[in-house]
Amino acid sequence: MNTNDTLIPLLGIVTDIRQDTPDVKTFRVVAPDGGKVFEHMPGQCAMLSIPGVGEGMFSITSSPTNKEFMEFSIKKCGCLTTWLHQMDVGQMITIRGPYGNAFPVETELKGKDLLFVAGGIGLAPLRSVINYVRDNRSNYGSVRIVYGSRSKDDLVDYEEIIDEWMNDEGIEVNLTIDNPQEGWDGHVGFVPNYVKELNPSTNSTVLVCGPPIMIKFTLAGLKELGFKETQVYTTMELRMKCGVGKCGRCNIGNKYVCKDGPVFRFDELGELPDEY
Amino acid sequence: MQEAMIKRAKELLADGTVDRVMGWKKGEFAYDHTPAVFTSAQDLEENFVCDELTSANLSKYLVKETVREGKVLAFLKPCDTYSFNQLVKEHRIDREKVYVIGIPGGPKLDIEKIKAKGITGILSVKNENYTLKIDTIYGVSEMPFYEAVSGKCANCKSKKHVVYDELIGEDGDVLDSGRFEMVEKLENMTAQERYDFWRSELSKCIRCNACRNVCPACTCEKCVFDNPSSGVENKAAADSFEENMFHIIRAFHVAGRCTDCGECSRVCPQNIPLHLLNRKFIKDINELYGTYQAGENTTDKAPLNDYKMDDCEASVVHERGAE
Amino acid sequence: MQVNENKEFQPLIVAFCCNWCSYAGADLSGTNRLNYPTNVKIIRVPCSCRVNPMFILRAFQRGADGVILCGCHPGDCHYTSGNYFTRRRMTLLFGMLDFLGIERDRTRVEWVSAAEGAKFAATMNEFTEAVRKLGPNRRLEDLRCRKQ
Amino acid sequence: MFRKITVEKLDQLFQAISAKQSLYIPTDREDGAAEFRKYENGMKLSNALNTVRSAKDFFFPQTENLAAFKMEGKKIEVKDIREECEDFVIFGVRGCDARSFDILDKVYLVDPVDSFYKNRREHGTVVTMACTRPSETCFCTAFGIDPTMPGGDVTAFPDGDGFFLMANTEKGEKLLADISDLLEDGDSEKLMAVQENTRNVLKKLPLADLSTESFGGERLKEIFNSDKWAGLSESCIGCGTCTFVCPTCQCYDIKDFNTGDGIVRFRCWDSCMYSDFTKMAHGNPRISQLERFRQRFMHKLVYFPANNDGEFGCVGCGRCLQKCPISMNIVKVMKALEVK
Repeated sequence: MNTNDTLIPLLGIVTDIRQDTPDVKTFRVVAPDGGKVFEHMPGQCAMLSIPGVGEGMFSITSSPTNKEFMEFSIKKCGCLTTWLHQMDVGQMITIRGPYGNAFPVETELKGKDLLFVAGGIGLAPLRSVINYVRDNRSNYGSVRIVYGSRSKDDLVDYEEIIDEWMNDEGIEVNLTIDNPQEGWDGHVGFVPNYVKELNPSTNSTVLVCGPPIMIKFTLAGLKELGFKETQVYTTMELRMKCGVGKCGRCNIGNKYVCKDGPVFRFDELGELPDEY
Repeated sequence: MQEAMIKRAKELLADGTVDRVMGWKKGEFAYDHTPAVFTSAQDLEENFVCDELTSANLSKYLVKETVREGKVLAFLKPCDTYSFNQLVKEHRIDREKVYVIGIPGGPKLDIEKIKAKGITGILSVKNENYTLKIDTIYGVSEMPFYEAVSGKCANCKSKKHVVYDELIGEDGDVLDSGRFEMVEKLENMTAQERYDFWRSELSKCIRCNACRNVCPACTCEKCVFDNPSSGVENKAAADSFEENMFHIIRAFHVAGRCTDCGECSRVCPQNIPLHLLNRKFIKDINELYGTYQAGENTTDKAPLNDYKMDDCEASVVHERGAE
Repeated sequence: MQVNENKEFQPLIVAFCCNWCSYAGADLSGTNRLNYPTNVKIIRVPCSCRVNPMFILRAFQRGADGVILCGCHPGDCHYTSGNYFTRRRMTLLFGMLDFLGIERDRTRVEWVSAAEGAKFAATMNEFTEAVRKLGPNRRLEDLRCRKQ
Repeated sequence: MFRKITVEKLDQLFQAISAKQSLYIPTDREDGAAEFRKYENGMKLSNALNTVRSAKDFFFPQTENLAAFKMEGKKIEVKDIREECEDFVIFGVRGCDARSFDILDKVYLVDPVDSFYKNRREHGTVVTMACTRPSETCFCTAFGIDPTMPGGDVTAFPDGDGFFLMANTEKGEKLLADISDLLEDGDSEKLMAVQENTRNVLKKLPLADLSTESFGGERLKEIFNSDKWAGLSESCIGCGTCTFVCPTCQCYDIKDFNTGDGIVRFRCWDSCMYSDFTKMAHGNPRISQLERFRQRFMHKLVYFPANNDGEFGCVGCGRCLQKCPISMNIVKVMKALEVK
């Protein structure tokens, strides 16, 4: 009997749980006999589930260059994520994937200057790309990261940003928070405005992820600066059940986010109906 | 009739009494009329229809319509006025925002009953002295009018309008419908026979939720069967238990509020006699707690919101009918 | 463990007991050393009126062979009138279950006060026997939940 | 070879097939509607044009178990609880339903293949039945289906007193070989006359001139943004009747059921007409019935052809025309959105 249907999940063990922000935790997952459950490319997703609680699509936050484990940064939001936030290290979960396309790190992005724009938990899918780029540094041009959040405490992966990314040569990190806060001497203001202030070179390729409203204004700002839609990539999220374009709910027009996405270039999205 | 309704609707639109008209719109064929909202005289003239095949109950649409700005004209058949009243009573419809014109009721026809006779390719249906002349692509067929009467009209409980602002045609009376006959017949069967009857009926259910969504008494914002936190959420009956569960609870949740409009059975794509479940509750309520007709007025306390010190005990169930 | 082929059928009885009267009645029957079958599993509810028809159905789904609902005597409800509503509700629900051909002896409502420990034990004995005679619940069970 | 089974021998044919594998035929229920049932001796083939539920049930059942989980402390065990599928024959599938299998194939047999569906598809033999009395609700010809040549593994052509049987595939030939001694030579002239007559009726059907020209991937945004949707969807009650009787609706939901002894994960049909279809923890991209209603018809008339070389996701069986509680259906939508 054929047992390898993609709908039948594999198992993973949570070996580490890190509290990133008050409502975001990062989970480290390995296969029961060690190593990664499967290989992926930056931007791809996986279906995580606790049987009886729910199943949900999460972007894989760790870079494929990490050969030991996968990581998922998950915001507490609904039924499943609340459960995940309450579990302890050693818990098994079911996992299937990888699903979706990926950021074109080996094709279109190669050799390009990269500008990453992220808001809040939107850093999760981009972190995979950023670390992939850091590990293959010679393949890419300059790297600039603009990342903002509601407050200092809501910056995901703050320690990694400070300790590793900021210390890398050729990587410029610009952080911002929405409102002034004690102990914060960095920039204050919304991400779209900050991007405009920074006035990045229009040669770079942009990767944006964050709340829909942030994406909308960032795109408008980039266009003002002279960026073209073909230079900007984003990653989407909609309700998913199967992960393979068959259950029929995550479509934007004729594209399924789980299969044709989640990564879209803005000129592609422009051809689709505004229903996301 | 249809002409008089269009004329009156146009007048009321023109003089500003109402902003919209809730009625039925002609379809592709002779029988597929759709409930619709009309806003212009031209639209009314071209598309408004009211005939023997406009059986849909419009009252539930008024929940949505009365949330909108302005006043809406609704044409209600006698049975629809009961549903309307019940919704007013439950504060789901703002009475002030509806101008009700009572129109004579059925008997309405059920196109499926015509098709069940093997008549297919239907182009038009005409009632000539209670003989239906059905023009089809395979020639003309005839059948007695009463053999095609919709199930919901077969045991009409009332031709009286319980609420209206004006009437077109004459008001009728509450009828002695004999509507509990089938319930009684089932009650007199043995438990095994009843079980077999309902198993064969309910196992046809495809859980399309048409019975629930069309029901004027089912107006919850979120149904318990759609709510993952309820513990009973289900989308498809994965086991015969879930078929029973859904239909028992559906009927129970409208017990004492169901006006017996018959929409549930009319819309069931699998022809399950769902109204029998509702009628069972109505019959029990009538027998045990005194005759009660939901929607008859907007003041009486609903039987399940009420009690008497000397109500019968639940063991009464053990003392009735066949085992 | 030995499996006895001829083992007598042991029904699973779910008893919803109101906190103020019937649960205390069950307690009293215990302190009085009165016997009632271990088949009875008690679920304490604040008032008999808390028991939604779905509770009864779900008990059957999850393997109960009989469901009994116990509350304060009419007139004695801690919340004044809860049990009056229960009475109407359950009468209609049981009538419907009967109408669908579900054995009527699988369901019961009984009023048990905090002082009626003996009545509680007697009721449970009697009800368990009645359900035992009916055999396993097959008409309102969920096959997925049947114990292998 | 073109051979015939007479009406008198039909029971023998059914018995011969059902002796070797499960046979399903459309048969009349007490309420007059037809449904596919497993053949038992004495069961009569329905004369109805179509069944209420479509034939997709055989390959894509309403509920289907995917896996079971045993939970113990922090441990999870996954079990494949798939049931072995046995060979079966569906007899009397109309041309519209037969085409619907091609459409489902384009969803479930593309990479990654749905092994549950594929398994059933491999074990099923489809015997189609040519139409002779199409109904006013039929519009399969609009989608290029010829109901007098319905395809499938074997096609049965009724000629009034029997059926000519023609194998179209290897599977079909195998089925016919098993029952060859029940077949006899027939006069094909009568069959030609029946077919000719049916073709003439098809031309006279009220929906014979329904055009699909205005639809397809090219006008995606234009159709999506049409102002007609509001009026079309205003009386939709948001039930799932159209989707559940539809032979091509293939959306599903995946759910877990706690049996008390473990978790069973199953999938079941879902409907894009339901309000929770796209609901997420933090919002819903389709908040009103207009958007959900639009999705269903956009999928059939625009998205599906955009992804499948212009093939539409509708087969014109007419079930939604007959069963919609408020008589709103794809034909009305097509006529309203048509570019004249």
